[in-house]
Amino acid sequence: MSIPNAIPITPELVAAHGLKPDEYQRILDLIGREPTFTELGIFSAMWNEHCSYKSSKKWLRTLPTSGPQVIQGPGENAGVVDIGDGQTVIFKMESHNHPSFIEPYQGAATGVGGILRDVFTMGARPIAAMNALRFGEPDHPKTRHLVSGVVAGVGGYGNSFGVPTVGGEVQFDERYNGNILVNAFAAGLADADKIFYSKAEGVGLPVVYLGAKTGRDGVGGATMASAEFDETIEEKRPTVQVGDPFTEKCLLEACLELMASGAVIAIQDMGAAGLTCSAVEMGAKGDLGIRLDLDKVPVREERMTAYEMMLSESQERMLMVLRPEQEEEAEAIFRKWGLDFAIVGETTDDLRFRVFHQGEEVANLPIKELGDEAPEYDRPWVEPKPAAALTDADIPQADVADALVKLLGSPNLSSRRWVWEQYDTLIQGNSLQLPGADAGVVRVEGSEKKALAFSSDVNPFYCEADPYEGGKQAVAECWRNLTASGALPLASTDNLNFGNPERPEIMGQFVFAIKGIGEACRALDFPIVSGNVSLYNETLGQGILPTPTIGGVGLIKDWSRMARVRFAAEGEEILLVGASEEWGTHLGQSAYLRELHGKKIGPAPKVDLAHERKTGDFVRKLIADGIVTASHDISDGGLAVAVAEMAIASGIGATIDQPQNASPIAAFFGEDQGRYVLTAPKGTAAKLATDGVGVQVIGVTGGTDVKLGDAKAVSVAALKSSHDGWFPAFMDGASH
Amino acid sequence: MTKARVIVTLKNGVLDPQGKAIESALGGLGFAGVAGVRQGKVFDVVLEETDPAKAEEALRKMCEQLLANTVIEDFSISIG
Amino acid sequence: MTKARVIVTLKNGVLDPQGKAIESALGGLGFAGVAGVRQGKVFDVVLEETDPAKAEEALRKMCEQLLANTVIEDFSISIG
Amino acid sequence: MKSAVIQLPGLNRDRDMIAALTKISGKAPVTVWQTDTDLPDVDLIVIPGGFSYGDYLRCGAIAARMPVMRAVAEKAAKGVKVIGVCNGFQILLEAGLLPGALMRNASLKFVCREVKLQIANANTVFTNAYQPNQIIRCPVAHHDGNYFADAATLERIEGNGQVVFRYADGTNPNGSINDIAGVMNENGNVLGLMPHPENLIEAAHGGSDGRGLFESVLGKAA
Ligand SMILES: Nc1ncnc2c1ncn2[C@@H]1O[C@H](COP(=O)(O)OP(=O)(O)O)[C@@H](O)[C@H]1O
Ligand SMILES: [Mg+2]
Repeated sequence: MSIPNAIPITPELVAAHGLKPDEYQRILDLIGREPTFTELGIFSAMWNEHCSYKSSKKWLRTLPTSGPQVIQGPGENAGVVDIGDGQTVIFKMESHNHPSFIEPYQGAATGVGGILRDVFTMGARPIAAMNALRFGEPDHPKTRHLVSGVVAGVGGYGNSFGVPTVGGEVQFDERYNGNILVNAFAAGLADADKIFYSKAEGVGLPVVYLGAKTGRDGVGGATMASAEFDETIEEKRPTVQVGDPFTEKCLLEACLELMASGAVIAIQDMGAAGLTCSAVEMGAKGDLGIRLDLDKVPVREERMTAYEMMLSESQERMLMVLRPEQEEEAEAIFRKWGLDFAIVGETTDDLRFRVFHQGEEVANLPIKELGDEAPEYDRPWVEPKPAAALTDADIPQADVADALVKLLGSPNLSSRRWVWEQYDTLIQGNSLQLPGADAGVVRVEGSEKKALAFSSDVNPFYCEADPYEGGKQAVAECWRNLTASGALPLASTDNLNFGNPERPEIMGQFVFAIKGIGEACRALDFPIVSGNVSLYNETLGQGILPTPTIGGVGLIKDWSRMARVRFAAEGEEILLVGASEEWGTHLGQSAYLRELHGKKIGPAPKVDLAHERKTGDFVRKLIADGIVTASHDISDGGLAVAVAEMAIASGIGATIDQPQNASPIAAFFGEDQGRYVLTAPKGTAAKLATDGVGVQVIGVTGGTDVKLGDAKAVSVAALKSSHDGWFPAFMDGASH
Repeated sequence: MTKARVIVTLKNGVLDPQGKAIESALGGLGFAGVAGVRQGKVFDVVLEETDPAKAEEALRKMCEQLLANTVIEDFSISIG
Repeated sequence: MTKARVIVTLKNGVLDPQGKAIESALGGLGFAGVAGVRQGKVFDVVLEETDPAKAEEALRKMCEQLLANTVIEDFSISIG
Repeated sequence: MKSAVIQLPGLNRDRDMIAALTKISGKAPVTVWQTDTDLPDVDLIVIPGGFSYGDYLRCGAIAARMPVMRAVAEKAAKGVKVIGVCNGFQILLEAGLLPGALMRNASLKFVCREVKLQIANANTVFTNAYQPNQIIRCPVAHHDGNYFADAATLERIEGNGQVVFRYADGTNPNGSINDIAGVMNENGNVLGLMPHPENLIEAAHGGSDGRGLFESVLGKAA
C-alpha cells in the first residue's frame, strides 16, 4: 500500500496537495527545477493555510503581543508570561475541528495531546486545561454522537495525562452542524530561567527523534485541515490519528528530566506535518541547515516511504538538538521511560533541508525559504454590515419568572456539569475553583499565596451580527471573567475559527473581528501571546458562525482573597456594578430572544472599553481588599441569569428590586456589557468610594426563593433542577 | 435464538497503544519472541431471530451503527 | 512465525456493565430482539515460535500471567 | 513513621500523594521506581492513582506484574501497611493482594465529583481516627471503580469487616456492589479504595475530611 517515491508531478497531483497553480509556480521559481514527490509533500505541508497562515498573517501582525509581563509572544510553541518570583505561565490554545468531526473521540483526544505538548516542549509542567466546544443544533442527528465522543476524548486524554481541566465552553447552533469546533487550551508553569525554545544553535550537532514511533497516521492531515469539507469526506477517513496519553505522560516526564540535565539545546514538538515542520522550524530559526537520515527514524509500519515519514502526524513525538557530550545520559532517560530515542540527523551550515532515505537524497530544499517564502495573501474582504437596531415590536414579552426558569434550562445556558464531571478537575491537588465558576483557579506550586485564573470566551452570535464589536466583546468577557474571580488579567491566547477566507464576506468577518480583538486587548492591557487560526470551517458553502475564541490567564496575588460566584451568606446586600439606572437595555442577539423565542436578531451589544476597564479595576480592588463576599460577571441571559447562578451555586435565595421606569425584560435579560453582581455585608455600598463607577444596591440575599422585581418567586431548587436537567436529559436521549 | 460472535479489530496502520503496551509487558515478563500484539473487542450477542441470514444482516447493521467505529475498525461476524 | 488469536471473555455471573449498556443502546437504536450482549477482548498475537504446540503452550502461560484476569475471565486460544 | 510511594509510568497522582503524606506526617516519603526490588524499610507503602501503563489491557494489570509489586507483596506478607488509592487499588486487586475486581463504571463514563463515604469499619489501622459509621466528604475521579466480587467472596469480606468504606447517601458514583468504596485484606494491613482522600486535606481543597485516613496510619504530626 505504500506510495512509491518516483511519482510524476502532474497538475492533478499538485492540486491534490492543495497547492494552487501560482503557488506551484512559486515553488518552481524558488528551486529552479521540478520538485520530487517528497519535496512536493514538504511544500504542501509548509505552505498550507494551517502551517503558513497565508491568509491571516497580514492581520495577525496588527494584534498587540507585548507588554512588560510578556517574555515570549507568538512565534514559539506557546506564549510565556511572567508571574513574579522568577516563575512564568506558558500557554496556548489550538483547534482540532476537522479531525474531531471525522472521529470525535480521537480527534478531540489528539487535540488535547497536541496542545499539552506545545506547553511542555517549552519546559513547563502543564497545570491546567480548558476546552471550548461548539456543536450543531441539539436535534441534528449527529450532535449527540459528536458531543459524547468529543467529551470522552478530551477527558480520556487529559485525565490519563494528569492535568486538571478547569474550564471551557459548550455551545450549540445549527451553523456548526457540519463543522464542529474543538478548541483546546493548556497552560503550564516553568521557571523563567528554564524555558526551552525551538531555535537550533551550533553546527554539526545531533538532531534527535524522541517519543513514539512513526506510522502512517494523518499523512496529509495538515492538508486536510485546510480544505473545505465536501461529500468525499468518507475517503479522507484513514488519516485518523490515534492518541496515546500514556506515552505522552512518559514523554512529559522524560522531557522535563532531560531538560533538567542540561542536554537540550533546542526542542520542538512534532505537530501538524510532523517531522517536516519541526525540522524546518528548528533549522530556519537558528539560521542552520538540517540533514535528516530517514533510515534512522523509528517506524512502526513496514515499507514506509520518505513521503509518508515526512508528512506523518503520528502523535507523541519530539525533535531535539542535543549536546553531544550528554548523548548517553539523554538516551538513558528516554529508555527508562520506555520511549524511542534516535539520532536521525545533524545541524549543518549550508542552510539546506536535506533528507536522505535508503541512500537516496529525496529532498534538498532551501530551509529558510520554505517558511519565509510561503505565499502570503491580502485576500479581498468586504466590510460587514452590522445588523439593524431592534424595535419594540421585535421584542416579545414574557413572564420574567417563567422566562428565567426556561432560559436556565435551555441548551445554551444550562449547566455543563454533565461535561465537566467527565474531566478530572482535581488532579495535582491545586484546584481552587472548578468548572462552574467564572474562571477556573489553580494554586501555584512553590508559592504560598499565588494562584492563576483561566477563562475561555466568545459569543459567536455577537460576532455574526457585528464582527468588530463581537471581537471586542470576546476579549472583554474573558477579561471580565478573570476579574470577577479577583485575578489581574495578564495575557491571552486566541483561536480564530472562521469559514472560507476566499470569500470576501468571510474575510471581512475575520478582518473586523481582529480589529475588535486588537483594540480590546490594547485597551485592557491584555496582549495576545499565542494563538491559532482555523479557516475553511465550512460545509457545502455554509460557513460556521465567526468564532474567535479568547483564552485568558490572570494572576491572583493571594488566593485567600479570591472571589466566588456563590452567595456567601443570607441577609447580604446585592450590588450591581457598572450598570445604567435602567440596569439593562440591550436585547439584540440576547439569549432571551434566541433561546426563548428563536430570534437571532438585532445588533450585538457595544463594548465601551474605557468603562469596561474602569469597572473591572474597581471590582478587582474590592475583591482584593476583602470587601465583597461573592462576585459574578453578567453575560448571556443578563442579570436574571447571573443572580440565579449565584443562588444555585449556594442554595441561598435572593430578592431583587423592581427597576424604576424600565422594561423588566430589558432590565433582567438585557446583555449590556461591563457589569458585575457582587455581594457584601449590609451597609457596605453606602460607604464605598466609587470613583464614578456606578454601584447600585438592587436587592438582598436570603431565603429559598429567587424573586425578581414584581415577578413571582421561584425556588432555588426549581432553578437548579431546570439548570442541571437539560444536558443529562439530552444526552440520555442517545440510548433511548 | 441465535448465538453470534462479533469481532472488532483495528484497521491496519491504526496505532494500537494497548497492543503496544501489552507487547512490551509480555517482554518484561520474560516471554521472548513476541513479534506483535493487536488488541480488539469481541461481542457475544444472543438474538431472538432464528434465521441465520437475517441474524447476520441485523448484526452487520449493529456493527456499522454501534459496535464498530468503522472509521478506524473492521469487524467480522460468525454465527452459531 | 505463528499467528494466534486469543479471546478473553467474562466468566458467567460476572457483571458486565459494558455489555449491558450496549444491549440497551441497541434497543434504543431500534434493534429489537437482542436477548443479551457480553463484551470481551481479542488479542491477535504473532509469535516467532513455529511449532504450534509450543506456541499454544506459551500463549496459555501469557493468558494466565497477564492477558486474562482469571478471577473474572476465561480465555480461549486458536492458532493459525 | 516512614512511608514510601511507588512510582510507575502512567501514575499521575503520585505528586498529590507525596504532597499529602509530607503535609500530614511532616516528612517526605521515599519514592520507589517500578524496577526496584529492594524496598526501603518503611511502615507504610502507598500506591497512588493514575493510569499505570495507560490502564491498557485492564486497569492496573500490567503494573501489578512489575518487579516492584513482588517486593510490595513480600512486605505486605510481613505486615507492612499498604494503601492503594484508585489505580493503586486496581493494582492491588490485579496483584491478588485484595479480593474482588473493579469493572467499568456503570455509566461507562469517567466520573470526577465529590461523594459521601461512610466509615464502614472504624476499627482498622487505616480508619481509627474516624468515628464508626461517620459520613465524610471525599472526591472520586475514575473510569473503572465499579467494585465486583462473587457471592461467596462478598459474604466473606462483609462478614470479616473487610469493607472499610462505603458510598453513602445515594452517592455511589459507579455501580459498586454493596456500595463498596474500599476494602482491606483479611490481615487488615492492606487497604484499597477508589476515592481520593489525598485531594481533600486542607483549606485550599475546601475541606480536610480526607486527613483521617492519613492520621490513622501515620499518627498526627506534632
Ligand atoms: N467544555 C467544558 N469543560 C469544562 N468546563 C466547562 C465547559 N463548558 C463550560 N464549562 C464551565 O461552565 C461554566 C459556564 O460556562 P459559560 O456560560 O461559558 O461561562 P461564562 O458565562 O462565565 O463565560 C464555566 O465555569 C465554564 O468553565
Ligand atoms: Mg462569567
